[in-house]
Amino acid sequence: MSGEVLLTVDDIHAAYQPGVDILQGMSLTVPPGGFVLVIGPNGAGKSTLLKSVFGLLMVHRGAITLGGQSIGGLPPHEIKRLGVSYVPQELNTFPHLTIEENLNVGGWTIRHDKARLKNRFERIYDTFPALAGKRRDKAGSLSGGQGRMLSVAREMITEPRLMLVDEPTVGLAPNLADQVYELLQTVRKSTATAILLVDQNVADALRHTEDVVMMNLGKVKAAGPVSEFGEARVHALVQECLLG
Amino acid sequence: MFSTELVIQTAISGVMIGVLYALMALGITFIYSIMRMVNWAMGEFYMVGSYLQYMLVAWALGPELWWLAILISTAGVFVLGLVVQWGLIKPIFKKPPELRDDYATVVTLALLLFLRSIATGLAGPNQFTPGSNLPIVMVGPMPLAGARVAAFLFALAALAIFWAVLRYTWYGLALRAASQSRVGVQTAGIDVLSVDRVAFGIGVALAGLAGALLAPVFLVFPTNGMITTVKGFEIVVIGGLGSIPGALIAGVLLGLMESFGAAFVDSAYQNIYGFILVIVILVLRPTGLFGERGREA
Amino acid sequence: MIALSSPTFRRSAIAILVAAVLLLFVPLVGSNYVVHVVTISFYYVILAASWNLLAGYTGQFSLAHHAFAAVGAYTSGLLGYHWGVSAWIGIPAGAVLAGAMGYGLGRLVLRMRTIYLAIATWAFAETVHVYLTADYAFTRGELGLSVKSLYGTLNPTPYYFTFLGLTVVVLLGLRALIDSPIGYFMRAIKDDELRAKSLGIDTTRVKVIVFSISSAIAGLAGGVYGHYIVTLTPQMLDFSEMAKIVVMVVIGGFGSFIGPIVGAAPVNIVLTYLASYGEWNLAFFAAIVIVLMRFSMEGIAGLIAPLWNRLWARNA
Amino acid sequence: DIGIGLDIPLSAPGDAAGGQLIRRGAEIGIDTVNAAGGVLGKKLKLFVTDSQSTPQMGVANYRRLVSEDKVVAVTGMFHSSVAIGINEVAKEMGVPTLAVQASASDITAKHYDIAFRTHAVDPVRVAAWMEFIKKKGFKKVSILAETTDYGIGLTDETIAQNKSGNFGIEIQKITFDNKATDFSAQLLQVKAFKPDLVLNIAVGTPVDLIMDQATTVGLLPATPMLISYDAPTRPQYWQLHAKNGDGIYFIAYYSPKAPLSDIGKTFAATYKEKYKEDPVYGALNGYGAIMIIADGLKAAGSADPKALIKALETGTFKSWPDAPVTFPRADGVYWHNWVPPVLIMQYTKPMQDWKEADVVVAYSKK
Amino acid sequence: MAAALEAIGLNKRFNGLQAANDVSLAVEQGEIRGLIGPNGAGKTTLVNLVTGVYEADSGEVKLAGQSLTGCAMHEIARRGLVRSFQVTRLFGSLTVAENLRTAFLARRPEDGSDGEAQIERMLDLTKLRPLADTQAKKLSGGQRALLQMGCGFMVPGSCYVLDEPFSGINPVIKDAIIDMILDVNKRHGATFLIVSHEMTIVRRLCPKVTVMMEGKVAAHGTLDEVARLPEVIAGYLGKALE
Ligand SMILES: Nc1ncnc2c1ncn2[C@@H]1O[C@H](COP(=O)(O)OP(=O)(O)OP(=O)(O)O)[C@@H](O)[C@H]1O
Ligand SMILES: Nc1ncnc2c1ncn2[C@@H]1O[C@H](COP(=O)(O)OP(=O)(O)OP(=O)(O)O)[C@@H](O)[C@H]1O
Ligand SMILES: [Mg+2]
Ligand SMILES: [Mg+2]
Repeated sequence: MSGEVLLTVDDIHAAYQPGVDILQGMSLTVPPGGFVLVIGPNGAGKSTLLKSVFGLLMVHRGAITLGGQSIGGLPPHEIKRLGVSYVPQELNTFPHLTIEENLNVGGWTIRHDKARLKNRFERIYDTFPALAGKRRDKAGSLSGGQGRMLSVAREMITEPRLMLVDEPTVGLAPNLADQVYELLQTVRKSTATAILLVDQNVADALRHTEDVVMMNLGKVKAAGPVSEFGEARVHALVQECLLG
Repeated sequence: MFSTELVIQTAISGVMIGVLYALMALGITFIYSIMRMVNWAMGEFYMVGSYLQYMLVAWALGPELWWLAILISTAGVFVLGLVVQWGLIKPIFKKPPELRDDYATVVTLALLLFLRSIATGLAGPNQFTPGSNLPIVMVGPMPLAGARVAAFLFALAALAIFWAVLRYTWYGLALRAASQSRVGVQTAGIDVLSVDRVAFGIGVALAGLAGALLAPVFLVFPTNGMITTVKGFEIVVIGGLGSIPGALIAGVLLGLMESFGAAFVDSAYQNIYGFILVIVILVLRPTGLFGERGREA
Repeated sequence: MIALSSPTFRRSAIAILVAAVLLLFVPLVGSNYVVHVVTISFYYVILAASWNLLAGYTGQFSLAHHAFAAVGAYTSGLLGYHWGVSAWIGIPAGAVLAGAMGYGLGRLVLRMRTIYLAIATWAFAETVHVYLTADYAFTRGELGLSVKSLYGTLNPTPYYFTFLGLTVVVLLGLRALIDSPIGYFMRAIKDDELRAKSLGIDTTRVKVIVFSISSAIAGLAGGVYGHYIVTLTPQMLDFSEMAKIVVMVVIGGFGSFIGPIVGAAPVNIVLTYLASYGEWNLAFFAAIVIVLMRFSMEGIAGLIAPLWNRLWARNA
Repeated sequence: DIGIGLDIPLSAPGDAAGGQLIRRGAEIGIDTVNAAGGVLGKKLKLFVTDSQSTPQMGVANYRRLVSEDKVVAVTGMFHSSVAIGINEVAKEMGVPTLAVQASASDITAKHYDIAFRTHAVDPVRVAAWMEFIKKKGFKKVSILAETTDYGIGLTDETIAQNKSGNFGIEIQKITFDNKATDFSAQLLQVKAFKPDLVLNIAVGTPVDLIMDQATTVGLLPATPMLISYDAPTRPQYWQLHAKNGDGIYFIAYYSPKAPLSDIGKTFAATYKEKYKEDPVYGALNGYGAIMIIADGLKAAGSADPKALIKALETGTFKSWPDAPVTFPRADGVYWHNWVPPVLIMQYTKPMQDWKEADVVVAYSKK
Repeated sequence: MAAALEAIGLNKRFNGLQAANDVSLAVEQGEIRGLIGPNGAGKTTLVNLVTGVYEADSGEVKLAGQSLTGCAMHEIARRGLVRSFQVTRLFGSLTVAENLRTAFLARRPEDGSDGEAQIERMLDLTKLRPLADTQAKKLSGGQRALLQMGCGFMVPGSCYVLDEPFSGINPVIKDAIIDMILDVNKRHGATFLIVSHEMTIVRRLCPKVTVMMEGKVAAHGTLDEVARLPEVIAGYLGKALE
């Protein structure tokens, strides 16, 4: 990699409650427009990593920089304005708002640019026809998979510089899962969005990524380009983690 | 005894009072839906609103400018709300969510005692009235105090504006979204703490508005917010949390129930009619008439 | 039984009994007034602990608990006043009636949640309140129902021991209940009722049982209290009584066993002592509450939990 | 020092306004006695507690005043239920109580040794307004009463005296919850009844709300209204009723038109100086209670409660009215009960000073 | 012999949307049946109808030949029907061990056991032992799913209805769970109805699958049979299975 980086996470320590560090010296970098996949056993701290980068969790040691600017300690809404989107692992919809209103909230930071917003809406509806058909329905009535779609779609509206995506295909039908990966690729290519993806659907995710970071116990266990991570090696690494 | 005139008069009186109660209910439901906490001190913000109104009218503006006093009182309560939110409520939202409810309950209960006590300590336990120069108005066969009619119209206007803002503005959308998922609005780039602040401010300002409007009608004294708050809570649950039309309809329903009960059954039990309505409606519809229900699994 | 052999039960039982033994000496050293205040504190400990069972453990945030205490007190009081029934029959009768009404109310609010349940139960309490006030001829209304004292004297000492014993029994009983399967089901229901049902828990039954038990305990405490305070007024149903219970439990630690115990007594004592400061007393009280909550959101229990755990860690 | 307890409502749900007036009077009483050298060679000290109108608090306060502050008497009591509750404990603890403004019969009707009172009981007040009704020739009377011991007690007594005294008045009785704020429905019914007089038997805010709303529905000023206690003499009356306060009848116990005793006069002057307004009944009676206790102590010659009780029962005392005060072991409700004169007064001009109000009836118990 | 779990003509409407449209299906005793279909096809709705979360507009559900109509959720569970939720549901303020214990107590078997042995076994299997005393709300997404599964297997049931039980779980532990399902199936003869979007797992576990589309049962057969159907490829798989 030629030195140019978008996101740097440098030796961060983060905790939900004081004294119990979940991230214990985690580091990684994401190049502009890059695609980095984070894998690891359950509870390794992958989601915690994304939350820390997005400012939802207090990082008490280490540094996080985005395009050279330190973002450690900024509140989420400011990080969002700097062009970072976050798709959490849990469903992230507003159950009593309609699909359209949900997407509108997603477009909050660009709400004053009506033309852009409209254009983005059209693209989203093209990609997810299931949502288009239900745009006046409450999000709370969606099926599990439809809700997932909405969570991902909402964060794509702003076409951010960096998307933090936590297990986006959980519960999606195979055709849609494929589409989501392709969509991430499309977003990435068309707007040069870098992607930091956390996924347990390792086999599929590996097909789309460029770099891989394997985490365990809040630290990097192995990292490198995707070519070094065959399915057999991943399996062996996880096995190793689980055995302690 | 059951003359049509009395029936019409009773109905008018019920509707009038119901709409005013609805204003209070709106403040409660608004804060609850955004912050998921019950503000038990709502009635004390009503009380503060009424004191401000009294002071402005009696000492500064005079009875002609009552409407200006109302606007200023409401703004004053809004500011007080911001301060309270900043000092007492905000710290909760930086802590794990499961403790919020309990903390908020106790802190607002304490705030209730505190504000009441302060009012008694500073202004004494006596009643005051800002007075009103508005003439008595005949609505059909029913003579109504001008201040009450003005309060009714103000309340309707406030309800309408409030509804329109929530429905048609971006900020309203953010408020509604924040009421459903706090992480959700954060990922969208909305400053959730500022939403809280505004929501709390607006919520208590609605109570303050009710207090200012009703100051000449129900007088000004340290515990004057109590009854209106009681009605407000009843309406919130009858109408369903988070529903503005629900609050209006439930308010009118409650007003009618009480005034007919008092007029034609027994006025000693006036306050029970509302409670019975609450229990009956909730047994039939556990989330109120217009309460929102999502899928469960 | 899981309950009686569990370490949590054993530890709590030891602590309760040790505290009770120490408290036996209060009447020897305290004035009439001090003994009285501690006696009343026991009453509130019982109310707070039984409400905590309902709200803190089962998630039924009822605002009618003070009403059940009043039902207990008035039942026995009215039986005695109108028909000369002895307190020794009246008090159990009050507890049973409170339990039965708790059962009914529990059924009524079965499907309600959060604030809906809170307001519905509170509406129930207010209904009882207005009734007791308005049916003046039967209940003596605000003038107050005069009740015979339990021991023919109002010297607080015998009442002190009665309430101390009652408190110990109630707390041990609650602890056993919490450590039993029903205790697990209660907490499960509070967290996620649908999930509890899907596991095969009869949530209706559990909720109604808890409602009845906690109401009966409140009724029992109210009954004894009535025969000590001897003048019953509808003020017992004033919302401030309920607010007091809520504040006691939350300050102590909502949903923790120790919470109501460490919350109720201090709150009652502080409130009683502040009463001589007139109109400012509640402002002081409120300020104390707010500062305390800012300091520890888990209440007093949150502050002492580490000590408690260390105590047993060392002895284990 | 010799301690005297003052148990009054100072915060909700009690009538804090009522409590406050009593307190002002009592404090001046203590100062007066101490300025004159105290009693038995000692100074008096006032211990004030807040009953919040609940017997529970009142009783706790009493226990504290007696067992910790060692007071020789407890006075103040404003709410009847508090006074009744306290008397039960006082009966055992032995320190006498002197109720200042609690009117329920039970307080003295139980004939407890320790129970004293200086307030007009229900039958006396009702007798006063029955005389008034007769004098005015009213035939139809609407009673608007709150559903408390106070409201119902007076209502029932009125109905009873109407019958027993063969007044032949047609009475409409409407009761309301004392927490109500909207009386439109009740007042419409009253209006439909077309009464000659409306009896406003409420305490605190409802008194004023009823007046205002009665004006709106057109009952006032055409139909006379009688307020059942001396609320209109409180300082804020004209602030609240600048427009509809004229013509109102009310019960009072004191008017400068009736003579004050010498100590009453000193008090009135001190009060006026201190609070920039004239004293009203609550303050006068609070003051009187302290003076009576002080004199009782002097007569007893000791600070022993038993001796004090004996002295109160047998002595004749001075209070604010120009009439002797005694607490004989009389029959029924008059046991240990001194009844101040009852006046029915009327404002005859807007913003009239209550001292100038007309005394329509001056009733003294025979 | 009656089918272990049988749905007969189930219908369910949500304001204007027919989420279940005359759905019938029968799972034989000891069978492991897959249930697949596009998002929003009505799979979860069917699960909810079967387990009593929703009441059907019409139709009937039978468990081992006995009708469940009018049965409360907990009664259905006590008859041995165990379910999991697609969006994991746990008792957040209870610890991991307490969650397992509650699941055990809810359907405590008659043999008087206290469940501690089962809890130990389940902690090992799910690799949650280090978190045994951690409150469930503090678990990661995958840990939650694991714990929910673990609770389901605390007391053997006769019929398991699992709604996407593998989502978010690490592939290595997935294997362990698959083994457990097969084990329970073999040893207790338990019946399974498993909703999943992961075809590799469906292939390993389920000899037969049912495909739902737009609220209706669209196809039925082995995975390879249904995966060849053009409407399944177009509406669900996106491409033919390799
Ligand atoms: N809110 C919380 N409070 C305390 N601890 C938490 C909280 N959320 C997660 N943890 C702990 O932090 C650790 C890492 O959790 P995290 O969610 O980051 O895992 P993950 O790698 O995303 O796992 P998964 O693949 O299961 O989603 C876990 O051991 C978990 O128990
Ligand atoms: N409670 C409800 N209210 C309104 N609509 C509902 C409700 N439950 C389900 N639906 C609708 O019914 C349809 C079927 O939903 P269901 O959850 O059964 O789908 P599913 O097959 O489980 O999908 P997925 O694979 O995405 O979980 C969806 O369109 C959904 O929006
Ligand atoms: Mg995760
Ligand atoms: Mg589903």
